[in-house]
Amino acid sequence: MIRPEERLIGAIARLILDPSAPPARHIAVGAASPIPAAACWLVKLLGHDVRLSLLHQANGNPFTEGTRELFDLAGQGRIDLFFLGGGQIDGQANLNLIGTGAWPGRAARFPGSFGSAFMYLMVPRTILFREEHSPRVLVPRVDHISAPGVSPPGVFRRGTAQALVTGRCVFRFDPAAARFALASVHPGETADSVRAATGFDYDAPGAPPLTADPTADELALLRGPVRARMAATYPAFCRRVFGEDVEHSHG
Amino acid sequence: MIRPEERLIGAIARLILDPSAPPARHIAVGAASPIPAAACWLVKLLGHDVRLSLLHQANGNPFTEGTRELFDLAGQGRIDLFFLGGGQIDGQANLNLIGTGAWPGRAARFPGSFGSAFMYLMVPRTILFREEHSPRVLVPRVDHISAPGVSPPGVFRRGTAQALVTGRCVFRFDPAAARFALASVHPGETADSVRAATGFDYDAPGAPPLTADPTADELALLRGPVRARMAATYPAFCRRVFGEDVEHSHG
Amino acid sequence: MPRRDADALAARVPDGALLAIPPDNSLTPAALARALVKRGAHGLRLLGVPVSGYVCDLLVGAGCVASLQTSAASIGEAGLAPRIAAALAAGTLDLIDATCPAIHTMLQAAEKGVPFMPLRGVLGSDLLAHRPDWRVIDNPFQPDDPILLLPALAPDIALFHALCADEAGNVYVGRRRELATIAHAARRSLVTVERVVPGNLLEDEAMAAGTISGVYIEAVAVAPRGAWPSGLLDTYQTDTAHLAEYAKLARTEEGFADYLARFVVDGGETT
Amino acid sequence: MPRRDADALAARVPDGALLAIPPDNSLTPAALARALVKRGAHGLRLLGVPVSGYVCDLLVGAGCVASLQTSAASIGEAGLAPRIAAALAAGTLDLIDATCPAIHTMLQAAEKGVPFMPLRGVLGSDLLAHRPDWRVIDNPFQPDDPILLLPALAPDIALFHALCADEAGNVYVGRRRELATIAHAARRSLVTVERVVPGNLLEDEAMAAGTISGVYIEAVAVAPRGAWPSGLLDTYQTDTAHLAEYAKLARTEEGFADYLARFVVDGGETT
Repeated sequence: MIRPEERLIGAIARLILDPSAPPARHIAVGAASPIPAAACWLVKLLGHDVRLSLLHQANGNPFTEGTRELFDLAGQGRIDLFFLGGGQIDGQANLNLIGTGAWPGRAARFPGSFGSAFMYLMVPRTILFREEHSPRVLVPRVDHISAPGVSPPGVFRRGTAQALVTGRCVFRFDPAAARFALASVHPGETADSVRAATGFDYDAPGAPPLTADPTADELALLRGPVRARMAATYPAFCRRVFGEDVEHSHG
Repeated sequence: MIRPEERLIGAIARLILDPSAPPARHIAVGAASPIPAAACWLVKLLGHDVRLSLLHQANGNPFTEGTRELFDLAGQGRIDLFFLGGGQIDGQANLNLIGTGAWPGRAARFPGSFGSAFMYLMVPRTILFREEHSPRVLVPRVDHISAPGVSPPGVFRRGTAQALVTGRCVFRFDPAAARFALASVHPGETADSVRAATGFDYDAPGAPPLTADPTADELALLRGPVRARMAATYPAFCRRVFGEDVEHSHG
Repeated sequence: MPRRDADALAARVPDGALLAIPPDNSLTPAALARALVKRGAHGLRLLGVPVSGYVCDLLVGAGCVASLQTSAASIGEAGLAPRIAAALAAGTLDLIDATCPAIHTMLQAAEKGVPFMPLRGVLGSDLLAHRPDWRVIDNPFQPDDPILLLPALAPDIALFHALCADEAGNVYVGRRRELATIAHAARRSLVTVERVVPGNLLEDEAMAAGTISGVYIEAVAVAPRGAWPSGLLDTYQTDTAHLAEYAKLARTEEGFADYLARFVVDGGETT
Repeated sequence: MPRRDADALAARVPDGALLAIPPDNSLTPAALARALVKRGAHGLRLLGVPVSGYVCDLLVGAGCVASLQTSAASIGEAGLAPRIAAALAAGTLDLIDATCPAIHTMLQAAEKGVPFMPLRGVLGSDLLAHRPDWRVIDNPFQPDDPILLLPALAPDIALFHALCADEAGNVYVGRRRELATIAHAARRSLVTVERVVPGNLLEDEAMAAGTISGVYIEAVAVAPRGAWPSGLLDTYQTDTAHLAEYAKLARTEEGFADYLARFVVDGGETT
């Protein structure tokens, strides 16, 4: 049986490897992001030459100047791909990590912007990830913009969202149109069910394909070596998604 | 017998301790400055509560970010006193470390500005020191200004030269008048001999006093504990000025 | 060096001071925060560098805090910071939103002694409308290139917990070099440590790189397990069970009062 | 990691490249400089960070250098840098004067990915008239406060000598953390080391603080005593006698040719 999280991991890994996107030689992953982190490990363990900088991982913290070094790396153009989410995400790929209602989130407060207002503009590719796919999260217009989906000409910006991966589907983002298009739906979903769960408008040309399952090789990597590398940082996630640990390798 | 260098060290130590000047709790000394460094050690070993940051000393480098940390400390306002010299020094206390003739020193090249263009403005007190006292060095107007002696109103500046110590005398500097005044002459010099050796004009109210000799206590400190702390960084200087080493303490 | 405890350091923190606080995963001053609660500190202005966790939530919950500038607040995997959220909803906390590299940049400007520093990105974020102290200018080196300028921010006091201090007043933070920037930028730094070691760490080539010079440190106190419930480098791990318990209790005012009684007022600095 | 020598690194330095060079007292790339002379490098643009010594003087003397940006040039206690002075007098070197913190600041701007950074001081110095790339603006945060802006400067290649490298390509510079800024700012870094050690220094909490991540390092080569005649932390002391001999020989073209023949072309990387 393939767990939904494993399918999301596989879908993100395929987006990372998308040959039409700028190369991802160095990927950074923020804190509390087990699914994107697992996708990165999967890509690396599939044999691709990629450097991973995983924030807050329990072992092998790659930095000596804390998160400032991450942001400086991005400023230098040395991070090719990052992941972001949002308490709200709208149809122009604007992200809201501030909250709803009057500033700074009088109705509902989200955690805060983290580095999103910087990273979203400085990194050539961002993969948006939010498991909850509901009209509450995917809104026509975010209450507050933590980080803008697109920027007017003249604003220094290296890239935008490449795609948005949710618990129901994969959207691709077209920065020129500032608009999402449905790329695939996960098993159990349809074009209609996704439309009903999405608060923003988007393109859906033709019948969407199903999001591909991870291959048997990918699943074996996920449940073995990927899990081994993630267990110290995300023990609860690893138990829940990959089941009881059957091997103890950690290299 | 008191060596001329010992007298210069004593004179600088008295300027450091001048109660009318802003307090010198943290003094930095640049490279290749054995006489200012010895004066600082003397002040410290006399029991004054002063922190010394000595660049390029062989032992106990105080920095982990090289000279950038020194300049940042000065920027923060954490360095109270610094020492500068110059290939040329003029009557307005302008310093030339660039050279003579057409820029950047076609006639004679000096070493370069080092951090003088920054430190001279950022530190509340600078003691200028140049052993050679001649019309060649002390000029009416420097060929090129590495660091200006005074600044117009509106330019952020924390301090100016407090004094200029040479092999012949001590000048005090009046920043409001942008002018030196003769404060004392070393033994063997007179008001006239200093005037003849000085290329710039300066005030000389009345007959100048003799620069005071170091006390017996000060000499004992210089030749013992001060020497011990400087020997690793300035071995040739210590041998030349303080004579053969008679103790080997180094604490 | 005189031996002090965290309470003695807390006594040096005046009400109303602007305090720089590193987050849960970076030598956070947990013992110092508990000491501030015990001394009844009031009107503190906190700066999360660059985000906030247990320490800031605890101080806010205990009524010590007037304002919090931060880029995000959460108790790690345990979710949103409950007392910060409650104070925000109650209107008792002035929350000043930033974004992580902006906080680093404002501190770097203070470290360098310059009045401002630029930062790329951020343009188009609603943060700008709520930060009248941030300015967008035209890049003087290139036409038609708007860029954000951030003012220098010098905290009154940096608080953090380090591995050890030496007899010269230097403190060892190891790979957590970002603490050096905070200490450089702040006017004063108060530091708890696990222990004091003899000698001078800056004269030890094996230790110097991870050492912050005593020139930046006003006072040091010994507080064993002083980062707890956060972890400390490879010395001890984060107590995730305790943080989860905190996050759960702090969801209600009663639960938070219970937490204070059990772990702060009655001494809970070691476990 | 493939084993390379300094010559292999020198082969990766294209003629005309802008090279960041730390000075004599800070992990200077002396073996690499000799390798560049041997390979007949040409048209190099050197950046002394922030000052210059033996390495830059050697490269200038050997005709490898078109321009040198630096805040000062000297062979330590041995006095002025003789070949730089000779090239300046002969009009064969474009000398671009700076002041130490300006060079640090231009590199910090590149490290941060911003187009410029401000610096206090410098106003009133004649340096400004000779640096058309430096600008004085009015502080946007405070009227009537002129302040210098410096452009970001990203060297093509940083060259330095470190204590050791590990199997992951990280290099250890110990307390000489200023090398990290240079490596961050440069597009590529080529590093000689005394030796290669097993494992990953960044995963060792005792070593991480003095380690520069391999993310910044393009290639490493083993060059024992590769900083010589400069010293290396507490590993070996500066060879002041050799530097004095160099400074004396380099006063004349004949003496410098003699030096090259004895210590560079014929191999003089260890002594």
